[in-house]
Amino acid sequence: MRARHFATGSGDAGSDRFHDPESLSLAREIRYNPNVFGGPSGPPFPDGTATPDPSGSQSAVRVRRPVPGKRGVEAPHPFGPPLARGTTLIEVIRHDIVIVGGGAAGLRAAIAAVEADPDVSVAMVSKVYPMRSHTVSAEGGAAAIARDDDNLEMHGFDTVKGSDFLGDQDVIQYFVEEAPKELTRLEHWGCPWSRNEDGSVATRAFGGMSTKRTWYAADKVGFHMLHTLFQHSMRFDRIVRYDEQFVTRLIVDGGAVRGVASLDVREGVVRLILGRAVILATGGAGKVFPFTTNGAIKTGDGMALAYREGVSLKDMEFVQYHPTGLPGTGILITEATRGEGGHVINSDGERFLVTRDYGVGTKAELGPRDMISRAIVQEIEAGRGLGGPYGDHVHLDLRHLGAEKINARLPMVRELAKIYAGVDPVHEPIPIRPVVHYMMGGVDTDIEGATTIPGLYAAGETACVSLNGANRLGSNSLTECLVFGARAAQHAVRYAKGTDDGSEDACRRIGEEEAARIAALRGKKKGGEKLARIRSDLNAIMESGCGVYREQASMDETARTVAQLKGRFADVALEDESAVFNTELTAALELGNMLDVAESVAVSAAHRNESRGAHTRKDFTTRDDQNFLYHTLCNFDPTGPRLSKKAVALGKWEPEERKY
Amino acid sequence: MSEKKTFRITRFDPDRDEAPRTETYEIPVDPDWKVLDALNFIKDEIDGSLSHRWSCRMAVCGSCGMMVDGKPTLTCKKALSEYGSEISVEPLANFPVVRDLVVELDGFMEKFESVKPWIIRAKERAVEEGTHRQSQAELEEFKQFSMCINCMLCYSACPVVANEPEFIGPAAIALGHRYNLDSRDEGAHERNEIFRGEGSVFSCSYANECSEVCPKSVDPAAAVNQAKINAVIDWATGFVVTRGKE
Amino acid sequence: MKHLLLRLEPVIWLLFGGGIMVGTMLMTAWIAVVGLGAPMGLVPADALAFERAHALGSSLIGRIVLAALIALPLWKGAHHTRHVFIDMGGADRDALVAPVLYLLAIAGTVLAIAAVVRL
Amino acid sequence: MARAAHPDAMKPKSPGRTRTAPPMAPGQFPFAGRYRAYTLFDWTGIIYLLLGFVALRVVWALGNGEGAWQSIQGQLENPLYLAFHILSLVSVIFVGVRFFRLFPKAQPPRIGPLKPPPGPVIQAALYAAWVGVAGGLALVLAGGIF
Ligand SMILES: Cc1cc2nc3c(=O)[nH]c(=O)nc-3n(C[C@H](O)[C@H](O)[C@H](O)COP(=O)(O)OP(=O)(O)OC[C@H]3O[C@@H](n4cnc5c(N)ncnc54)[C@H](O)[C@@H]3O)c2cc1C
Ligand code: SF4
Ligand code: F3S
Ligand code: FES
Repeated sequence: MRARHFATGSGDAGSDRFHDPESLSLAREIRYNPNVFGGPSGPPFPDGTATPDPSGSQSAVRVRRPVPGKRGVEAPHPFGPPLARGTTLIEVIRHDIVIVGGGAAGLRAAIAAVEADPDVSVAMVSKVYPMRSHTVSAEGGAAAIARDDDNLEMHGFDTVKGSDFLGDQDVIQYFVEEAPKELTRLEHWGCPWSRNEDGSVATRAFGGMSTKRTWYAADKVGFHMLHTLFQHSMRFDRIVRYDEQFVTRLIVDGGAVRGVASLDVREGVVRLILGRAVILATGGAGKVFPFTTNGAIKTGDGMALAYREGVSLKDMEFVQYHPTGLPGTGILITEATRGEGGHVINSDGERFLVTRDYGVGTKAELGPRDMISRAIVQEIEAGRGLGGPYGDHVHLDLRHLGAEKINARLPMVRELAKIYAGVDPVHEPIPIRPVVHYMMGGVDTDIEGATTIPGLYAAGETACVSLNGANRLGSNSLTECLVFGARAAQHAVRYAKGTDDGSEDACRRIGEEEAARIAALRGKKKGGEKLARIRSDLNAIMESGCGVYREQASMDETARTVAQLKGRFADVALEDESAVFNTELTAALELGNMLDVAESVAVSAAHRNESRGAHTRKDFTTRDDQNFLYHTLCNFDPTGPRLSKKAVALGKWEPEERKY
Repeated sequence: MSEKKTFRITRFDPDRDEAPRTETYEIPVDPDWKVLDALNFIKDEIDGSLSHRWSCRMAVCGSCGMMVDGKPTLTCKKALSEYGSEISVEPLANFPVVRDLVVELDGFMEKFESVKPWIIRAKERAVEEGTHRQSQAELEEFKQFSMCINCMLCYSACPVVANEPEFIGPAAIALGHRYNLDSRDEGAHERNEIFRGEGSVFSCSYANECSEVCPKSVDPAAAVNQAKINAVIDWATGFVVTRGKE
Repeated sequence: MKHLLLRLEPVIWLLFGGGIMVGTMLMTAWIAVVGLGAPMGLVPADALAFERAHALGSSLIGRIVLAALIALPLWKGAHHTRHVFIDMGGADRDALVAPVLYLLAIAGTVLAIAAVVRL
Repeated sequence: MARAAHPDAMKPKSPGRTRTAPPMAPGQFPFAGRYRAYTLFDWTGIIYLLLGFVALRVVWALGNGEGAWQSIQGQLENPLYLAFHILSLVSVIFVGVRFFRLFPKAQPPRIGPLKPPPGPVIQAALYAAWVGVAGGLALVLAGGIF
């Protein structure tokens, strides 16, 4: 079951394969320790932990062949013995496939890669331990048809319509077909899906879905999916984890991607993790906004990495606002609350989604997110909201569901509401307001997850394969991570088999450049502006220009301000000089990424003169298929982002008015 | 933001400090803050070199565990108002300290992996065969033990972990036990052998502190002690039934 | 030694569990009557007179109860005392301490059986 | 958290390449606050050991004949023995109460086809058994029956 037989191999077979472009390498690992700035080694600590091994930093090249396998359980540490502190080192580690990100998409990709070929060697690089990835916080469910009254056609159409006809229909077709298989796999791997009476997997209703097709495990779906994937991935020796490694740059040389440069957060060194294909699965970028359901790690790193290497970011103007976030913290109250029958009410206790015309028709609370978010904002602007210390809000009322149903189906919602809003949904309504939730846009990929750089793939929230178009339907994205994570990996394995390793010298040069850049950034005292200040200014300007409702002037203003912020960021002052676990440094790197992403959001938005899906303009209130039925591509340019268009793949379903 | 509180925070930078030291910060606090908000305030506004882990700020990613006033605590879950005007924040007990409030996780990950936390079946089920049937009752049997967010508070509270480096420890045993109880799994015997091996479940002396501090009500103490009984039953049946070695 | 200990762990644990459960129940009565009641004169004097005591003890049930009453608490005692050592930071000497304690319990068990056999 | 934990506590098999500070034991461990009950629970082990051997002495004396029996009865009146037995009684009751509280949740949800009864029922049964066994034995010993 596990690829044990590689663990002991010590022959030279691997090095022969090294230059053989046809075959996959067998977990080859090359380490270079140029010992650029060899420093004095620190005194050994009283407990003797990690006594520096000066000899470790002397040898120039070390080739290690053992499968880095089980992270020190049976095999040596993938990074080898301790190194002298103060050494700035560049190590080169080689795998076949490098996956950046350990969320649902990254883990599924890793598993799919070893499933596609058990010999392939996969590096799983993540800036946090995979079980901390923000997939963990997804609550409501994952969509795939499961019931007899459902079919692919319906799921497909719901998704197309939800996307406001901006989703690519070939992608959607593939997605709905694969979705049930992927969720079934997850069931086989141990995901504790909630069950019907007869023991089959239960499904619940979700916004914009025409029937119950959202699989759930109470209201901790992302948590269970992530842990199931993570634990399942541990079966495979060929998946080597590099935890708390912050990828700071893609290594692109000779027209193809060759791997990544990554900062070892623990050690403070920059390392090259090379592979023939790289899959970005770094999640979304909600942290660009002040008020978001996203966790601290969702800073759009993957988008920025690809963007800076010349890959387009697609449809960045579409930022999903989730209607029900807790004021103050932005913590999400899942859509499943409405799926289970919760009501949204205003200060008069009126179910305005039913009583007033907000375009959701009979779907009422189960309308799509963009519409409900807009309805809430309009209610508040009409003076029918409730005031509070964190701004105006409306109420989500679950009281009529009763304690029993809430405890069985929505235990986490109850816990979150109690802890973070101080209300018990069994007895009181929950204060809610729209909150930034999800980036429909992302790294432009084709249906294979491939980008325009050979060997570079993207999947999950960081990618824009054009499943979600202008508005994602709730519960489609977890499934998307699985479906397209797997597909990207399968393609990447095929690609890796047919390509070569490229020039290691060139990669090393880029790595050294990157190491120098990061060394210069660390503890950089000059300038004077605090990191947190720039970040909060960025957040504020994004909210004012790219909120639920948008206008030309404020969007232009946002784009300008973000450009200025980039200038200010070049002058940021950092005080932490330590190499070890320097979270100020990582925060600075993240802010750099956020600025790039923010700029592309603002610029892309300012050019779409229509209202479509989540992109709602006060000055252009209707959808304009004549002029804007296209994907926006945004490309990096030192002088400012450049925009271009990409056609939408239409098919069976012709664009029509989106009315529920 | 009128109230002020004093934080005594453990600092340790292996590049400079011989040993951990304590630094004191007095900051204005908001009545709605959790402990984590105060740490983030200190990091953003006062001392950018303070290092701690956090991400989800909604008690589900498990990264923000620390000792607050000497007790293992999920800092994004615990309200500041529950503490007095002086609060001590230290890195999780029982773990080597990497830096400031950041502890070494790899030891935990090794234990975590050692219990084979995945579905083991004699024959893998094909996707075409569809999902397993699992009754709600069968789901209930292991559900609770699958709620662990790997925050490691239980390891910080457990007296046996403090003294026996080999002990697999509460969360990892709970995880293995979760798979043993899953009606879809057939690997209980394999895991029971691990449970009886080095760092065995019997090292636990039922201090129950793990369950006291668990922020997700996983009740790892129950899991560990149930695992003991199952490990004994499995051991005893070994004399009666001969099992084919894989 | 460590290996052997590991292999015996299930047996030890069962005896320990028995010690807590059965030992505690039996001992409650034993202490109340033999340890405190009789010496303090709270129990009728003839209750523990030699003939009656011997007759009770030498019955089959009596022998079993007495043997359990002595031996099981020893196992709970040995196992928990081992944990006391570990809690005090003695885990590294466990391979030394544990055998001594369990040998004590084994010796006590053998003697307990001898004691009831020769009644 | 003044006390150090085992220096290898939670240390990975191959430590990371930076110097780490040694692990500290949890605050209050082992004698104070929230660890007190647990520590006492373990320390009763010493009392149980002694208790077992004292009982062994008594039963052994019973086997030695009437003289030895009288003599041991006399010795048990010694205040030291009395104090020990009072301490033992407290310990035994403490162990019982703590253990019977923790016992129900240590039952696996299912052993083969068998399902244990709900926690409170197990606990009630344990207490009933305790009262029954201890009470019954005490009555027998004290001459109430037989
Ligand atoms: C609160 C909330 C609730 C949600 N609920 C639902 C729901 O009910 N249904 C649904 O379908 N979807 C839901 N979503 C959306 C869904 O959870 C996400 O779209 C999905 O989890 C994204 O997964 P991912 O794998 O792409 O990224 P993530 O899970 O965010 O993982 C990103 C990974 O990339 C790594 N990484 C990032 N940057 C770097 C770097 N520079 N170097 C190295 N590694 C890096 C991170 O460490 C992490 O491991 C929800 C989202 C949120 C925030
Ligand atoms: S069992 Fe509880 S305390 Fe332990 S790691 Fe899991 S969630 Fe945290
Ligand atoms: S605290 Fe430790 S001793 Fe056992 S019951 Fe929990 S694992
Ligand atoms: S920050 Fe995620 S658990 Fe606290």
